[in-house]
Amino acid sequence: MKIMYFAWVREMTGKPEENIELPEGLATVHQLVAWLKLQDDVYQRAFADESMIRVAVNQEYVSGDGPISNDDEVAFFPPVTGG
Amino acid sequence: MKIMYFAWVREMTGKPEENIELPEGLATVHQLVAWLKLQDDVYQRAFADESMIRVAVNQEYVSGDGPISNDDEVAFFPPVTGG
Amino acid sequence: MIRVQAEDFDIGVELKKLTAGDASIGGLCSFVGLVRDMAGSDEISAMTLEHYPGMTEKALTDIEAQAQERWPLNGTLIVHRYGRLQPGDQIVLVAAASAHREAAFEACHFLIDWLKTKAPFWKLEDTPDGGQWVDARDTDAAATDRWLQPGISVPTDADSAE
Amino acid sequence: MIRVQAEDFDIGVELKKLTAGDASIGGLCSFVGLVRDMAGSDEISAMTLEHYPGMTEKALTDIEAQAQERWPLNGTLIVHRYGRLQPGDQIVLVAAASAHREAAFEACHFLIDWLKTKAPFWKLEDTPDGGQWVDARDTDAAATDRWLQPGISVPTDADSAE
Repeated sequence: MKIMYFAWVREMTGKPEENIELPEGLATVHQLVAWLKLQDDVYQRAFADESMIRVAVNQEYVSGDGPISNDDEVAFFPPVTGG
Repeated sequence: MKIMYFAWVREMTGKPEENIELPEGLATVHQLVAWLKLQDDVYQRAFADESMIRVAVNQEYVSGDGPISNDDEVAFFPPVTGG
Repeated sequence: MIRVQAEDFDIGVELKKLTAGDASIGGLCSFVGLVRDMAGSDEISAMTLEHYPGMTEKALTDIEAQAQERWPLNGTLIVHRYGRLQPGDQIVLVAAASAHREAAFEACHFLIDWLKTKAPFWKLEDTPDGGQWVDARDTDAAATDRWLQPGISVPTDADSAE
Repeated sequence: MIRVQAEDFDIGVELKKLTAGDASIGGLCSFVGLVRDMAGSDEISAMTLEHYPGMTEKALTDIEAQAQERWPLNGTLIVHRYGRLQPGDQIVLVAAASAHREAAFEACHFLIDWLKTKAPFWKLEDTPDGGQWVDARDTDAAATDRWLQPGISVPTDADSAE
Protein backbone atom coordinates (compact mmCIF):
# COMPACT_ATOMS: atom_id res chain seq x y z
CA MET A 1 0.00 0.00 0.00
CA LYS A 2 1.17 3.49 -0.87
CA ILE A 3 0.48 6.11 1.81
CA MET A 4 0.83 9.83 1.02
CA TYR A 5 0.88 12.83 3.32
CA PHE A 6 0.32 16.46 2.40
CA ALA A 7 0.75 19.91 3.96
CA TRP A 8 1.19 19.89 7.74
CA VAL A 9 0.40 16.18 7.93
CA ARG A 10 3.44 15.63 5.69
CA GLU A 11 5.53 17.92 7.90
CA MET A 12 4.47 16.03 11.04
CA THR A 13 5.10 12.56 9.65
CA GLY A 14 8.36 13.82 8.18
CA LYS A 15 7.81 12.17 4.78
CA PRO A 16 5.69 12.79 1.68
CA GLU A 17 4.94 9.11 1.16
CA GLU A 18 5.82 5.57 2.14
CA ASN A 19 5.04 2.03 1.06
CA ILE A 20 3.83 -0.46 3.61
CA GLU A 21 2.60 -4.03 3.58
CA LEU A 22 -0.94 -3.76 4.91
CA PRO A 23 -1.22 -6.16 7.88
CA GLU A 24 -3.97 -8.78 7.78
CA GLY A 25 -7.18 -7.66 9.44
CA LEU A 26 -6.90 -3.96 8.67
CA ALA A 27 -9.95 -3.30 6.51
CA THR A 28 -10.84 0.36 7.02
CA VAL A 29 -9.13 3.77 7.11
CA HIS A 30 -9.84 3.99 10.86
CA GLN A 31 -8.10 0.71 11.47
CA LEU A 32 -5.10 1.79 9.39
CA VAL A 33 -4.76 5.01 11.38
CA ALA A 34 -5.04 3.14 14.70
CA TRP A 35 -2.32 0.75 13.55
CA LEU A 36 -0.02 3.57 12.35
CA LYS A 37 -0.36 5.30 15.73
CA LEU A 38 0.97 2.15 17.39
CA GLN A 39 4.03 2.10 15.14
CA ASP A 40 5.56 5.47 15.96
CA ASP A 41 5.02 8.66 17.98
CA VAL A 42 5.10 10.81 14.84
CA TYR A 43 1.80 9.23 13.74
CA GLN A 44 0.42 9.72 17.25
CA ARG A 45 1.09 13.44 16.87
CA ALA A 46 0.07 13.77 13.21
CA PHE A 47 -3.26 12.03 13.81
CA ALA A 48 -3.86 13.45 17.30
CA ASP A 49 -6.99 15.31 16.15
CA GLU A 50 -8.54 13.10 13.50
CA SER A 51 -11.30 15.64 12.88
CA MET A 52 -8.59 17.75 11.18
CA ILE A 53 -7.59 14.99 8.76
CA ARG A 54 -9.14 14.27 5.37
CA VAL A 55 -8.60 10.97 3.59
CA ALA A 56 -8.57 9.93 -0.04
CA VAL A 57 -8.36 6.35 -1.24
CA ASN A 58 -7.22 6.04 -4.83
CA GLN A 59 -7.66 9.82 -5.14
CA GLU A 60 -11.32 9.86 -4.08
CA TYR A 61 -12.51 11.27 -0.76
CA VAL A 62 -13.62 8.62 1.72
CA SER A 63 -14.77 8.66 5.33
CA GLY A 64 -13.07 6.86 8.21
CA ASP A 65 -14.95 3.65 7.66
CA GLY A 66 -13.99 3.57 3.98
CA PRO A 67 -12.57 0.17 2.95
CA ILE A 68 -8.87 -0.25 2.09
CA SER A 69 -6.75 -2.97 0.54
CA ASN A 70 -3.05 -3.51 0.00
CA ASP A 71 -3.20 -2.27 -3.61
CA ASP A 72 -4.61 1.14 -2.66
CA GLU A 73 -3.09 4.58 -2.66
CA VAL A 74 -4.18 6.21 0.60
CA ALA A 75 -3.61 9.92 1.24
CA PHE A 76 -3.93 11.91 4.47
CA PHE A 77 -4.12 15.70 4.48
CA PRO A 78 -5.74 18.75 6.16
CA PRO A 79 -8.94 20.38 4.83
CA VAL A 80 -8.06 21.95 1.50
CA THR A 81 -7.33 25.68 1.09
CA GLY A 82 -6.83 26.30 -2.64
CA GLY A 83 -8.56 28.75 -4.93
CA MET B 1 -35.15 73.09 -26.64
CA LYS B 2 -33.23 70.22 -28.17
CA ILE B 3 -35.26 67.07 -28.71
CA MET B 4 -33.54 63.77 -29.54
CA TYR B 5 -34.96 60.46 -30.74
CA PHE B 6 -33.32 57.04 -30.64
CA ALA B 7 -33.86 53.58 -32.11
CA TRP B 8 -37.35 52.99 -33.53
CA VAL B 9 -38.61 56.30 -32.14
CA ARG B 10 -35.98 57.98 -34.32
CA GLU B 11 -37.03 55.89 -37.31
CA MET B 12 -40.68 56.84 -36.79
CA THR B 13 -40.07 60.57 -36.37
CA GLY B 14 -37.67 60.43 -39.31
CA LYS B 15 -34.97 62.49 -37.57
CA PRO B 16 -32.36 61.99 -34.85
CA GLU B 17 -32.93 65.41 -33.31
CA GLU B 18 -34.52 68.80 -33.75
CA ASN B 19 -34.53 72.19 -32.08
CA ILE B 20 -37.82 73.79 -31.14
CA GLU B 21 -38.92 76.87 -29.32
CA LEU B 22 -40.90 75.52 -26.36
CA PRO B 23 -44.35 77.15 -26.45
CA GLU B 24 -45.52 79.01 -23.32
CA GLY B 25 -47.52 76.87 -20.95
CA LEU B 26 -45.79 73.54 -21.69
CA ALA B 27 -44.25 72.59 -18.34
CA THR B 28 -44.02 68.77 -18.31
CA VAL B 29 -42.92 65.94 -20.58
CA HIS B 30 -46.56 64.84 -20.97
CA GLN B 31 -47.57 68.28 -22.18
CA LEU B 32 -44.68 68.38 -24.65
CA VAL B 33 -45.69 65.00 -26.11
CA ALA B 34 -49.33 66.08 -26.37
CA TRP B 35 -48.26 69.23 -28.18
CA LEU B 36 -45.93 67.33 -30.57
CA LYS B 37 -48.77 64.98 -31.49
CA LEU B 38 -50.82 67.98 -32.58
CA GLN B 39 -48.04 69.20 -34.88
CA ASP B 40 -47.68 66.20 -37.19
CA ASP B 41 -48.94 62.67 -37.81
CA VAL B 42 -45.40 61.26 -37.45
CA TYR B 43 -45.49 62.15 -33.73
CA GLN B 44 -48.98 60.66 -33.46
CA ARG B 45 -47.57 57.39 -34.68
CA ALA B 46 -44.26 57.52 -32.80
CA PHE B 47 -45.98 58.26 -29.47
CA ALA B 48 -49.07 56.09 -30.11
CA ASP B 49 -48.20 53.78 -27.18
CA GLU B 50 -46.58 56.01 -24.59
CA SER B 51 -45.95 53.03 -22.31
CA MET B 52 -43.26 52.00 -24.81
CA ILE B 53 -41.43 55.33 -24.59
CA ARG B 54 -38.73 56.29 -22.09
CA VAL B 55 -37.75 59.90 -21.51
CA ALA B 56 -34.55 61.59 -20.37
CA VAL B 57 -34.25 65.29 -19.59
CA ASN B 58 -30.67 66.53 -19.65
CA GLN B 59 -29.56 62.89 -19.85
CA GLU B 60 -31.35 61.76 -16.69
CA TYR B 61 -34.40 59.51 -16.71
CA VAL B 62 -37.64 61.29 -15.84
CA SER B 63 -41.28 60.28 -15.70
CA GLY B 64 -44.07 61.84 -17.76
CA ASP B 65 -44.74 64.55 -15.23
CA GLY B 66 -41.08 65.58 -15.11
CA PRO B 67 -40.62 69.34 -15.57
CA ILE B 68 -39.09 70.80 -18.75
CA SER B 69 -37.84 74.18 -19.83
CA ASN B 70 -36.68 75.69 -23.11
CA ASP B 71 -32.99 75.16 -22.24
CA ASP B 72 -33.37 71.42 -21.78
CA GLU B 73 -32.19 68.48 -23.86
CA VAL B 74 -35.10 66.06 -23.99
CA ALA B 75 -34.69 62.55 -25.39
CA PHE B 76 -37.33 59.96 -26.33
CA PHE B 77 -36.45 56.31 -26.84
CA PRO B 78 -37.65 52.71 -26.34
CA PRO B 79 -36.70 50.63 -23.28
CA VAL B 80 -32.96 49.98 -23.52
CA THR B 81 -31.52 46.69 -24.78
CA GLY B 82 -27.75 46.94 -24.36
CA GLY B 83 -25.37 44.63 -22.56
CA MET C 1 -13.53 53.14 -15.07
CA ILE C 2 -15.97 53.22 -17.97
CA ARG C 3 -15.47 53.35 -21.71
CA VAL C 4 -17.80 53.44 -24.71
CA GLN C 5 -16.16 52.58 -28.00
CA ALA C 6 -16.65 51.09 -31.45
CA GLU C 7 -13.41 49.07 -31.30
CA ASP C 8 -13.06 45.60 -29.86
CA PHE C 9 -11.31 45.13 -26.51
CA ASP C 10 -8.82 42.62 -25.10
CA ILE C 11 -10.17 41.13 -21.86
CA GLY C 12 -6.71 40.24 -20.60
CA VAL C 13 -5.32 43.72 -21.13
CA GLU C 14 -8.36 45.37 -19.54
CA LEU C 15 -8.32 43.18 -16.44
CA LYS C 16 -4.57 43.55 -16.05
CA LYS C 17 -4.97 47.33 -15.96
CA LEU C 18 -7.75 47.00 -13.40
CA THR C 19 -5.71 45.01 -10.88
CA ALA C 20 -2.17 46.27 -11.61
CA GLY C 21 -0.23 47.33 -8.55
CA ASP C 22 -2.94 46.53 -6.02
CA ALA C 23 -1.96 43.44 -4.02
CA SER C 24 -4.92 43.83 -1.66
CA ILE C 25 -7.21 42.38 -4.35
CA GLY C 26 -8.15 38.76 -3.62
CA GLY C 27 -10.81 38.21 -6.26
CA LEU C 28 -11.66 39.55 -9.71
CA CYS C 29 -14.96 38.68 -11.34
CA SER C 30 -15.72 39.61 -14.93
CA PHE C 31 -18.52 39.12 -17.40
CA VAL C 32 -18.41 39.44 -21.18
CA GLY C 33 -21.54 39.65 -23.32
CA LEU C 34 -21.23 38.37 -26.88
CA VAL C 35 -23.37 38.55 -30.01
CA ARG C 36 -25.24 35.27 -30.40
CA ASP C 37 -26.11 33.95 -33.82
CA MET C 38 -29.58 33.01 -32.64
CA ALA C 39 -32.14 35.10 -30.76
CA GLY C 40 -35.47 33.41 -30.31
CA SER C 41 -35.96 31.53 -33.56
CA ASP C 42 -34.60 34.14 -35.99
CA GLU C 43 -31.13 33.71 -37.29
CA ILE C 44 -28.97 36.77 -36.65
CA SER C 45 -26.40 37.64 -39.29
CA ALA C 46 -25.27 40.89 -37.62
CA MET C 47 -26.46 43.64 -35.33
CA THR C 48 -26.02 47.35 -34.86
CA LEU C 49 -25.79 48.93 -31.43
CA GLU C 50 -27.04 52.49 -31.20
CA HIS C 51 -26.50 54.57 -28.08
CA TYR C 52 -27.01 58.04 -26.67
CA PRO C 53 -23.55 59.67 -26.47
CA GLY C 54 -23.23 61.67 -23.30
CA MET C 55 -26.06 60.02 -21.43
CA THR C 56 -24.43 56.61 -21.90
CA GLU C 57 -21.27 57.71 -20.11
CA LYS C 58 -23.34 59.33 -17.36
CA ALA C 59 -25.44 56.21 -16.86
CA LEU C 60 -22.42 53.87 -16.75
CA THR C 61 -20.57 56.14 -14.33
CA ASP C 62 -23.62 56.16 -12.08
CA ILE C 63 -23.95 52.35 -12.18
CA GLU C 64 -20.28 52.00 -11.21
CA ALA C 65 -20.69 54.47 -8.36
CA GLN C 66 -23.66 52.53 -7.01
CA ALA C 67 -21.71 49.26 -7.07
CA GLN C 68 -18.83 50.88 -5.20
CA GLU C 69 -21.25 52.19 -2.62
CA ARG C 70 -22.79 48.76 -2.05
CA TRP C 71 -19.68 46.58 -1.90
CA PRO C 72 -16.09 47.03 -0.69
CA LEU C 73 -14.40 47.16 -4.12
CA ASN C 74 -10.86 47.93 -5.20
CA GLY C 75 -11.94 48.67 -8.74
CA THR C 76 -14.67 48.30 -11.33
CA LEU C 77 -14.68 48.41 -15.10
CA ILE C 78 -17.33 48.77 -17.78
CA VAL C 79 -16.40 48.72 -21.49
CA HIS C 80 -19.33 48.79 -23.92
CA ARG C 81 -19.16 48.81 -27.70
CA TYR C 82 -21.50 50.42 -30.21
CA GLY C 83 -21.82 50.19 -34.00
CA ARG C 84 -22.01 47.15 -36.21
CA LEU C 85 -21.16 43.76 -34.69
CA GLN C 86 -21.05 40.19 -35.98
CA PRO C 87 -22.04 36.93 -34.23
CA GLY C 88 -19.27 35.97 -31.83
CA ASP C 89 -18.18 39.59 -31.34
CA GLN C 90 -17.73 40.97 -27.85
CA ILE C 91 -20.34 43.57 -26.86
CA VAL C 92 -19.60 44.44 -23.26
CA LEU C 93 -17.13 43.74 -20.47
CA VAL C 94 -17.90 44.40 -16.82
CA ALA C 95 -15.57 43.54 -13.96
CA ALA C 96 -15.27 44.03 -10.22
CA ALA C 97 -12.17 43.53 -8.05
CA SER C 98 -12.35 43.13 -4.30
CA ALA C 99 -10.49 41.66 -1.35
CA HIS C 100 -13.36 39.19 -1.14
CA ARG C 101 -14.78 36.75 -3.63
CA GLU C 102 -18.45 37.21 -2.77
CA ALA C 103 -18.23 41.00 -3.15
CA ALA C 104 -16.50 40.61 -6.54
CA PHE C 105 -19.20 38.22 -7.79
CA GLU C 106 -22.16 40.21 -6.52
CA ALA C 107 -20.84 43.55 -7.74
CA CYS C 108 -20.03 42.16 -11.19
CA HIS C 109 -23.50 40.65 -11.44
CA PHE C 110 -25.04 43.92 -10.31
CA LEU C 111 -23.08 45.89 -12.94
CA ILE C 112 -24.38 43.85 -15.87
CA ASP C 113 -27.93 43.58 -14.52
CA TRP C 114 -28.24 47.34 -14.06
CA LEU C 115 -26.49 48.17 -17.29
CA LYS C 116 -29.04 46.05 -19.16
CA THR C 117 -32.00 48.16 -18.05
CA LYS C 118 -30.38 51.56 -17.44
CA ALA C 119 -27.67 52.27 -20.02
CA PRO C 120 -29.12 53.84 -23.20
CA PHE C 121 -28.16 51.26 -25.81
CA TRP C 122 -30.46 49.72 -28.41
CA LYS C 123 -29.87 46.63 -30.53
CA LEU C 124 -31.01 46.43 -34.14
CA GLU C 125 -30.68 42.88 -35.42
CA ASP C 126 -30.33 41.92 -39.07
CA THR C 127 -32.72 39.03 -39.65
CA PRO C 128 -33.90 37.25 -42.78
CA ASP C 129 -36.96 39.56 -42.54
CA GLY C 130 -34.87 42.74 -42.33
CA GLY C 131 -33.74 44.91 -39.43
CA GLN C 132 -35.55 44.30 -36.14
CA TRP C 133 -35.23 46.30 -32.94
CA VAL C 134 -34.72 43.97 -30.00
CA ASP C 135 -37.48 44.13 -27.41
CA ALA C 136 -36.63 44.79 -23.78
CA ARG C 137 -37.14 41.67 -21.70
CA ASP C 138 -39.13 41.25 -18.50
CA THR C 139 -36.39 38.97 -17.13
CA ASP C 140 -33.91 41.85 -17.35
CA ALA C 141 -36.22 44.15 -15.42
CA ALA C 142 -36.64 41.43 -12.79
CA ALA C 143 -32.85 40.97 -12.62
CA THR C 144 -32.46 44.68 -11.96
CA ASP C 145 -35.23 44.79 -9.39
CA ARG C 146 -33.79 42.02 -7.30
CA TRP C 147 -30.96 44.36 -6.27
CA LEU C 148 -33.59 46.69 -4.84
CA GLN C 149 -34.88 44.08 -2.36
CA PRO C 150 -34.08 44.91 1.25
CA GLY C 151 -33.00 41.29 1.72
CA ILE C 152 -29.91 41.60 -0.50
CA SER C 153 -26.95 41.17 1.80
CA VAL C 154 -23.77 43.16 1.45
CA PRO C 155 -20.88 41.01 2.67
CA THR C 156 -18.92 42.34 5.58
CA ASP C 157 -15.17 42.59 5.58
CA ALA C 158 -14.87 40.43 8.66
CA ASP C 159 -15.35 36.82 7.78
CA SER C 160 -14.64 36.23 4.14
CA ALA C 161 -10.98 36.70 3.33
CA GLU C 162 -10.22 35.47 -0.18
CA MET D 1 -11.02 22.06 -19.69
CA ILE D 2 -8.78 21.92 -16.65
CA ARG D 3 -5.09 22.63 -16.15
CA VAL D 4 -2.75 22.55 -13.16
CA GLN D 5 0.52 24.37 -13.68
CA ALA D 6 3.32 26.32 -12.02
CA GLU D 7 3.39 29.00 -14.74
CA ASP D 8 1.28 32.12 -14.79
CA PHE D 9 -1.62 32.37 -17.26
CA ASP D 10 -3.01 35.10 -19.52
CA ILE D 11 -6.72 35.58 -18.83
CA GLY D 12 -7.38 37.04 -22.27
CA VAL D 13 -5.72 34.15 -24.10
CA GLU D 14 -7.49 31.54 -21.95
CA LEU D 15 -10.94 33.07 -22.41
CA LYS D 16 -10.41 33.55 -26.12
CA LYS D 17 -9.67 29.84 -26.48
CA LEU D 18 -12.78 28.99 -24.47
CA THR D 19 -15.18 30.92 -26.70
CA ALA D 20 -13.42 30.72 -30.08
CA GLY D 21 -15.62 29.60 -32.94
CA ASP D 22 -18.82 29.23 -30.90
CA ALA D 23 -21.24 32.03 -31.78
CA SER D 24 -24.00 30.50 -29.68
CA ILE D 25 -22.32 31.83 -26.53
CA GLY D 26 -24.07 34.90 -25.16
CA GLY D 27 -22.29 35.30 -21.83
CA LEU D 28 -18.91 34.45 -20.37
CA CYS D 29 -18.31 34.78 -16.65
CA SER D 30 -14.86 34.39 -15.14
CA PHE D 31 -13.26 34.64 -11.74
CA VAL D 32 -9.58 35.08 -10.90
CA GLY D 33 -8.20 34.52 -7.41
CA LEU D 34 -5.07 36.49 -6.52
CA VAL D 35 -2.54 36.39 -3.68
CA ARG D 36 -3.38 39.15 -1.21
CA ASP D 37 -0.65 40.85 0.79
CA MET D 38 -2.79 40.65 3.92
CA ALA D 39 -4.62 37.72 5.45
CA GLY D 40 -6.20 38.45 8.78
CA SER D 41 -3.68 40.68 10.52
CA ASP D 42 -0.46 38.99 9.34
CA GLU D 43 1.43 40.47 6.48
CA ILE D 44 2.04 37.97 3.69
CA SER D 45 5.31 38.25 1.82
CA ALA D 46 4.77 35.13 -0.30
CA MET D 47 3.02 31.78 -0.29
CA THR D 48 3.58 28.27 -1.54
CA LEU D 49 0.77 26.18 -2.97
CA GLU D 50 1.13 22.43 -2.52
CA HIS D 51 -1.19 20.00 -4.26
CA TYR D 52 -1.81 16.29 -4.81
CA PRO D 53 -0.86 15.56 -8.43
CA GLY D 54 -3.31 13.14 -9.97
CA MET D 55 -6.09 13.69 -7.47
CA THR D 56 -6.10 17.42 -8.24
CA GLU D 57 -6.82 16.79 -11.91
CA LYS D 58 -9.49 14.23 -11.00
CA ALA D 59 -11.19 16.59 -8.55
CA LEU D 60 -11.18 19.53 -10.99
CA THR D 61 -12.52 17.36 -13.82
CA ASP D 62 -15.31 16.19 -11.52
CA ILE D 63 -16.21 19.76 -10.48
CA GLU D 64 -16.40 20.79 -14.14
CA ALA D 65 -18.60 17.80 -14.98
CA GLN D 66 -20.98 18.69 -12.17
CA ALA D 67 -21.29 22.29 -13.38
CA GLN D 68 -22.02 21.09 -16.90
CA GLU D 69 -24.69 18.77 -15.54
CA ARG D 70 -26.40 21.55 -13.60
CA TRP D 71 -26.38 24.36 -16.17
CA PRO D 72 -26.62 24.57 -19.97
CA LEU D 73 -22.98 25.48 -20.69
CA ASN D 74 -20.98 25.82 -23.89
CA GLY D 75 -17.70 25.52 -22.06
CA THR D 76 -15.94 25.69 -18.73
CA LEU D 77 -12.35 26.28 -17.73
CA ILE D 78 -10.31 25.81 -14.57
CA VAL D 79 -6.63 26.78 -14.46
CA HIS D 80 -4.96 26.45 -11.05
CA ARG D 81 -1.34 27.19 -10.21
CA TYR D 82 0.93 25.57 -7.65
CA GLY D 83 4.36 26.42 -6.28
CA ARG D 84 5.69 29.69 -4.92
CA LEU D 85 3.61 32.83 -5.50
CA GLN D 86 3.99 36.50 -4.59
CA PRO D 87 1.35 39.03 -3.52
CA GLY D 88 -0.54 40.18 -6.60
CA ASP D 89 0.11 36.89 -8.43
CA GLN D 90 -2.75 35.03 -10.04
CA ILE D 91 -3.65 31.73 -8.32
CA VAL D 92 -6.67 30.41 -10.15
CA LEU D 93 -8.93 31.15 -13.10
CA VAL D 94 -12.40 29.66 -13.46
CA ALA D 95 -14.80 30.50 -16.28
CA ALA D 96 -18.15 29.40 -17.65
CA ALA D 97 -19.64 30.23 -21.06
CA SER D 98 -23.33 29.86 -21.82
CA ALA D 99 -26.04 31.16 -24.09
CA HIS D 100 -27.47 32.79 -20.98
CA ARG D 101 -26.02 35.24 -18.51
CA GLU D 102 -27.52 33.73 -15.35
CA ALA D 103 -26.21 30.27 -16.17
CA ALA D 104 -22.73 31.67 -16.82
CA PHE D 105 -22.71 33.54 -13.50
CA GLU D 106 -24.07 30.71 -11.40
CA ALA D 107 -21.84 28.05 -12.95
CA CYS D 108 -18.72 30.22 -12.54
CA HIS D 109 -19.62 30.88 -8.90
CA PHE D 110 -20.22 27.17 -8.36
CA LEU D 111 -16.84 26.26 -9.89
CA ILE D 112 -14.84 28.43 -7.50
CA ASP D 113 -16.97 27.58 -4.45
CA TRP D 114 -16.58 23.84 -4.99
CA LEU D 115 -12.94 24.08 -5.93
CA LYS D 116 -12.23 25.83 -2.63
CA THR D 117 -13.44 22.91 -0.53
CA LYS D 118 -12.85 19.94 -2.85
CA ALA D 119 -9.65 20.40 -4.86
CA PRO D 120 -6.57 19.14 -2.95
CA PHE D 121 -4.50 22.34 -2.68
CA TRP D 122 -2.92 23.73 0.48
CA LYS D 123 -1.54 27.21 1.06
CA LEU D 124 1.58 27.81 3.14
CA GLU D 125 1.99 31.49 3.86
CA ASP D 126 5.28 33.21 4.69
CA THR D 127 4.57 35.47 7.65
CA PRO D 128 6.86 37.47 9.95
CA ASP D 129 6.51 34.48 12.34
CA GLY D 130 7.54 31.92 9.72
CA GLY D 131 5.59 29.59 7.45
CA GLN D 132 1.94 29.10 8.38
CA TRP D 133 -0.54 26.66 6.85
CA VAL D 134 -3.76 28.46 6.02
CA ASP D 135 -6.78 27.16 7.91
CA ALA D 136 -9.86 26.08 6.00
CA ARG D 137 -12.68 28.54 6.52
CA ASP D 138 -16.24 27.88 7.64
CA THR D 139 -17.47 30.44 5.11
CA ASP D 140 -16.03 28.33 2.27
CA ALA D 141 -17.80 25.24 3.53
CA ALA D 142 -21.03 27.23 3.72
CA ALA D 143 -20.48 28.56 0.19
CA THR D 144 -20.13 24.98 -1.04
CA ASP D 145 -23.14 23.75 0.89
CA ARG D 146 -25.47 26.34 -0.53
CA TRP D 147 -25.25 24.60 -3.92
CA LEU D 148 -26.62 21.48 -2.24
CA GLN D 149 -29.86 23.19 -1.18
CA PRO D 150 -32.90 21.90 -3.04
CA GLY D 151 -33.97 25.51 -3.51
CA ILE D 152 -31.15 26.38 -5.90
CA SER D 153 -32.77 27.07 -9.23
CA VAL D 154 -31.26 26.04 -12.50
CA PRO D 155 -32.27 28.53 -15.18
CA THR D 156 -34.26 27.16 -18.06
CA ASP D 157 -33.38 27.80 -21.64
CA ALA D 158 -36.74 29.32 -22.38
CA ASP D 159 -36.90 32.84 -21.05
CA SER D 160 -33.45 34.25 -20.66
CA ALA D 161 -31.76 34.83 -24.00
CA GLU D 162 -28.58 36.82 -23.50
